[in-house]
Amino acid sequence: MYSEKVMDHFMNPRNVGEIENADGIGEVGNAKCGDIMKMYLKIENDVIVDVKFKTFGCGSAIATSSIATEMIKGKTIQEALKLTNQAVVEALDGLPPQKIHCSVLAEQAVKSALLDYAKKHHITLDELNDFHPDEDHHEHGEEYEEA
Amino acid sequence: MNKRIYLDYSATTPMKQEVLEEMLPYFTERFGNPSSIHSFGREAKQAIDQARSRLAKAIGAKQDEIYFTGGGSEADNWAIKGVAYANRDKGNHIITTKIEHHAVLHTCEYLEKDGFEVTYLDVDEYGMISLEQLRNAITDRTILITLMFANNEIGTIQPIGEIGAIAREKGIYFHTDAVQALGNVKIDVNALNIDLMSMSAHKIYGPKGVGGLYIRKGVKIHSLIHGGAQERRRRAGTENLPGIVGFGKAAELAIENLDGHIRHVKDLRDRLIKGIMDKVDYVRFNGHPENRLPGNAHFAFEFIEGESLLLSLDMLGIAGSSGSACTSGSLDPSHVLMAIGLPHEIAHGSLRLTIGDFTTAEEIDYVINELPKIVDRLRQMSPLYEKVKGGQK
Amino acid sequence: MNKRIYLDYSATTPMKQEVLEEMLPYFTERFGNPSSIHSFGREAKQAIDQARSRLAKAIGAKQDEIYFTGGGSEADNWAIKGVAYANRDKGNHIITTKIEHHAVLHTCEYLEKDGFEVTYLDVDEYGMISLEQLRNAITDRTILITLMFANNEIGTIQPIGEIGAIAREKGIYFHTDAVQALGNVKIDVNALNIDLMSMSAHKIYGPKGVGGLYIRKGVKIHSLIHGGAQERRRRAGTENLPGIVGFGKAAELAIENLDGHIRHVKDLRDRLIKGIMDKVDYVRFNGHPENRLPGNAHFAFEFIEGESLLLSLDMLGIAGSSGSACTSGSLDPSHVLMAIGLPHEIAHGSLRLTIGDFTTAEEIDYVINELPKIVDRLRQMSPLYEKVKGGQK
Ligand SMILES: Cc1ncc(COP(=O)(O)O)c(C=O)c1O
Ligand SMILES: Cc1ncc(COP(=O)(O)O)c(C=O)c1O
Ligand code: FES
Ligand code: FES
Repeated sequence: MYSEKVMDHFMNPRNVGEIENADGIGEVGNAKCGDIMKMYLKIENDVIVDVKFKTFGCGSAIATSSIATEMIKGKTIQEALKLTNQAVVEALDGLPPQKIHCSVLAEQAVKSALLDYAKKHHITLDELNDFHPDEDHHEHGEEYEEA
Repeated sequence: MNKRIYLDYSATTPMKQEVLEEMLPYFTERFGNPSSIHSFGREAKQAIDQARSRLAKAIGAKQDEIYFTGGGSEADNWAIKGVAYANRDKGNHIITTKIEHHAVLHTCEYLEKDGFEVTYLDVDEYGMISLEQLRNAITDRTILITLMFANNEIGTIQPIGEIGAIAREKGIYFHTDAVQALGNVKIDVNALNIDLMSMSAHKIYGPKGVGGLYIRKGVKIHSLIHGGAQERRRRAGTENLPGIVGFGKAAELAIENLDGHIRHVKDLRDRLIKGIMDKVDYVRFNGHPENRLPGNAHFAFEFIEGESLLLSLDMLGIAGSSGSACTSGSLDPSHVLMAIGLPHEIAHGSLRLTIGDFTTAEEIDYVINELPKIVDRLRQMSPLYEKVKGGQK
Repeated sequence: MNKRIYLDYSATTPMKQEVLEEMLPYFTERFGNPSSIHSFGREAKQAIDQARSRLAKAIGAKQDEIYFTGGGSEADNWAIKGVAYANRDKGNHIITTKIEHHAVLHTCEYLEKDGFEVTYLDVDEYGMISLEQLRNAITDRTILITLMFANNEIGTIQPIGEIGAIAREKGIYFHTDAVQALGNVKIDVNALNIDLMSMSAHKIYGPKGVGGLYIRKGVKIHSLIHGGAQERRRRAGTENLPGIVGFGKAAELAIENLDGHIRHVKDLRDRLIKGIMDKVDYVRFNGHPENRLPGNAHFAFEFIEGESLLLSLDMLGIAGSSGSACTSGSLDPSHVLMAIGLPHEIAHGSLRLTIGDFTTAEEIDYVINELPKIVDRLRQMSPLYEKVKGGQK
């Protein structure tokens, strides 16, 4: 059901933890739905020098958080803003259809952490003008017609 | 993966060697169609008759009250739709519970779209229905009570005898889904006043794809599968000969060995529960403390999510489940855990470990040793746990 | 009884050794529930996927258009009731024939009681429908044509491609019961414009109690068995894992070896027909001379009755059938033989011998030798024969 990449990131997640005095913190999802992702960023000169995450969720939620941290670490804010859930899915060699929303969650966690950073530092990130992390991210994949 | 520990006996069981051996000749040698009148057909027919009498004996029924089906789900669908449509002239009201298997729930929902009214009884925190609520739900339009014998997720066993007595007193048909109960609880359909009862072979070390419906003589019911004259004209289709033979053997073994089986799985189950509850904090034990399936242990670990727990266990070769196997494709928390009032976030951290005849004490001890470490690892990653622990590391 | 000659392959087939071997591991070792997410479940799921793709390949379908059922009868019931109820808003008229299997006929009769209208097409003396009658039967309320691919008694194969084309042109769903055709005729559901197709494993050297329904993508259909999310939420119930694996293997073997199989059974069948027709008087050969199942031989011997013929054959170890195995419990002459216009007294003397992969020329020669003697013996006892022969003995 899961690719080797997913299992690797699930069993050996990169960058788990918290950052004290983080420059930006994002939290998306909710416990009711069985998933919360929390992302911590340390940013120096517009570069993400450190990132950590904590996730309550399924295997793929943990794997997507883990790989998302790898994908933005060392990147500039502008580069990190370009992270899409499709890129996360591809980097993991695919996800089952009903788990795509975990990758959406990962994208949103990164964006909300950046938004938090922007707010704290009174800067505007135009890319995030339409970003509303509280939107219902639960798009549970393919539905079959049933009688 | 070197060692594999199967603790998902409620999802399905491996077949016993004795069952396989009994089935084998019927695939390639004694393969006749039981409806044929030649010797191949007659020996097939005899094998079916023997299986039917074994199953009848296992539940205290008469041989001609046993009907073979393609599984437990078909039996549930047949019992409920069959009784509903055949008795529509008497009423359109059905009583069931909120914790039934989907084969019952979705069938009831289908009937609701076709003009039937269904009352879904509540259960308490242990998964028990209230007999008083049941009594109050009965109207003069009620034609069927369908209420599961034992729950597949949390293992709770309902007071079937009392429910049967109420149904009998009111002259309402009583169907029970005994798919999980068969082979784990002593069942006598007459003592318990059961009118229809669903069973499934693959939960009692028999083959998959074979089930049975007990129908008390005189019950008015339509067929679900029309066609040939098999099963006393009530369930068409060439009989699954080896499967039925296997079901008969499995039922015989289950009944012969009922006490030994219960003792074995219960001892291991209690050892598992104690081991886990002693070593892990923030864990709830679900289902009824006494009235439960002997092999069922059901936990909810706070701050973590069931799938990641299952995957971690699986990496160590331990097979468990997070609710019913049928629902593991779904992302919603189980309807059973909602019905017993578990908060969503806690329901998500549920783990069902079900023990069977092949489980050993060594396997249980291995799980007692490994599971707490996994829970701990996942909690270390969880933002919810962080809050509770106040950030200590 | 020393030798046993099985000539009832249309009733059911013995399973092939290769099929059994493919199934065996799934009973006791790889026994997981395909819905479970652990390793036992995943290996089970993979096995089901492989079987599904083998079956899809055998009929030119896509993998996600194949749904496994508990047999051919369930597939027929599902297809017909499922389409009827899901498309009731579009119409209530169904077209079928007078020679369908009971799984189709009785389902249609059930629907008639529930407000549907059914046209039962006639067939000619060979068992062929008329395309013109079919065209004329279509109304703007017609939602389904259900018309069997090949008849189980007399072996006649219908012009499925032409029927499919008409259905497609009129925008009506076309279901065909291909239980007898699969493995005996090349089938491509797209070339033939088939929308739904019923199949059964035990007619193609696979296991009993497993069937399949092909459902073209986009067809509107209700479920027959509600419950768990198996089979893309359309057919609930824990999958018959070994059975499905066996069906997949049997389908693969059948397709790989289709030409060889057809040649083998047809040669023996023609040898049998010639042998019998040459040696026996007052015998009719039923069904279509060319468009028929390769292994099907169907005779009607005048002046004698089928059951006594079958019993006499059985005493010699020869297993045949007097019409469909499903109806052999009944005393009425077969509805198929009535439909082709056989007089009652002649229909009663019918004998179906169906040949399969394990049949040998020696077996056929033995039957050619013994059958005429039996017919003669029974005729000597028959008051009808007496009249014809004018009392000579
Ligand atoms: C034409 C036809 N349709 C349907 C069936 C029913 O299939 P099953 O016996 O698998 O239910 C049969 C055989 O019994 C058949 O010959
Ligand atoms: C309580 C209960 N009812 C019905 C079923 C369905 O039985 P089957 O899988 O044989 O269709 C199951 C198991 O899946 C069950 O646990
Ligand atoms: S976090 Fe909800 S399914 Fe993955
Ligand atoms: S003669 Fe015996 S059944 Fe009619």
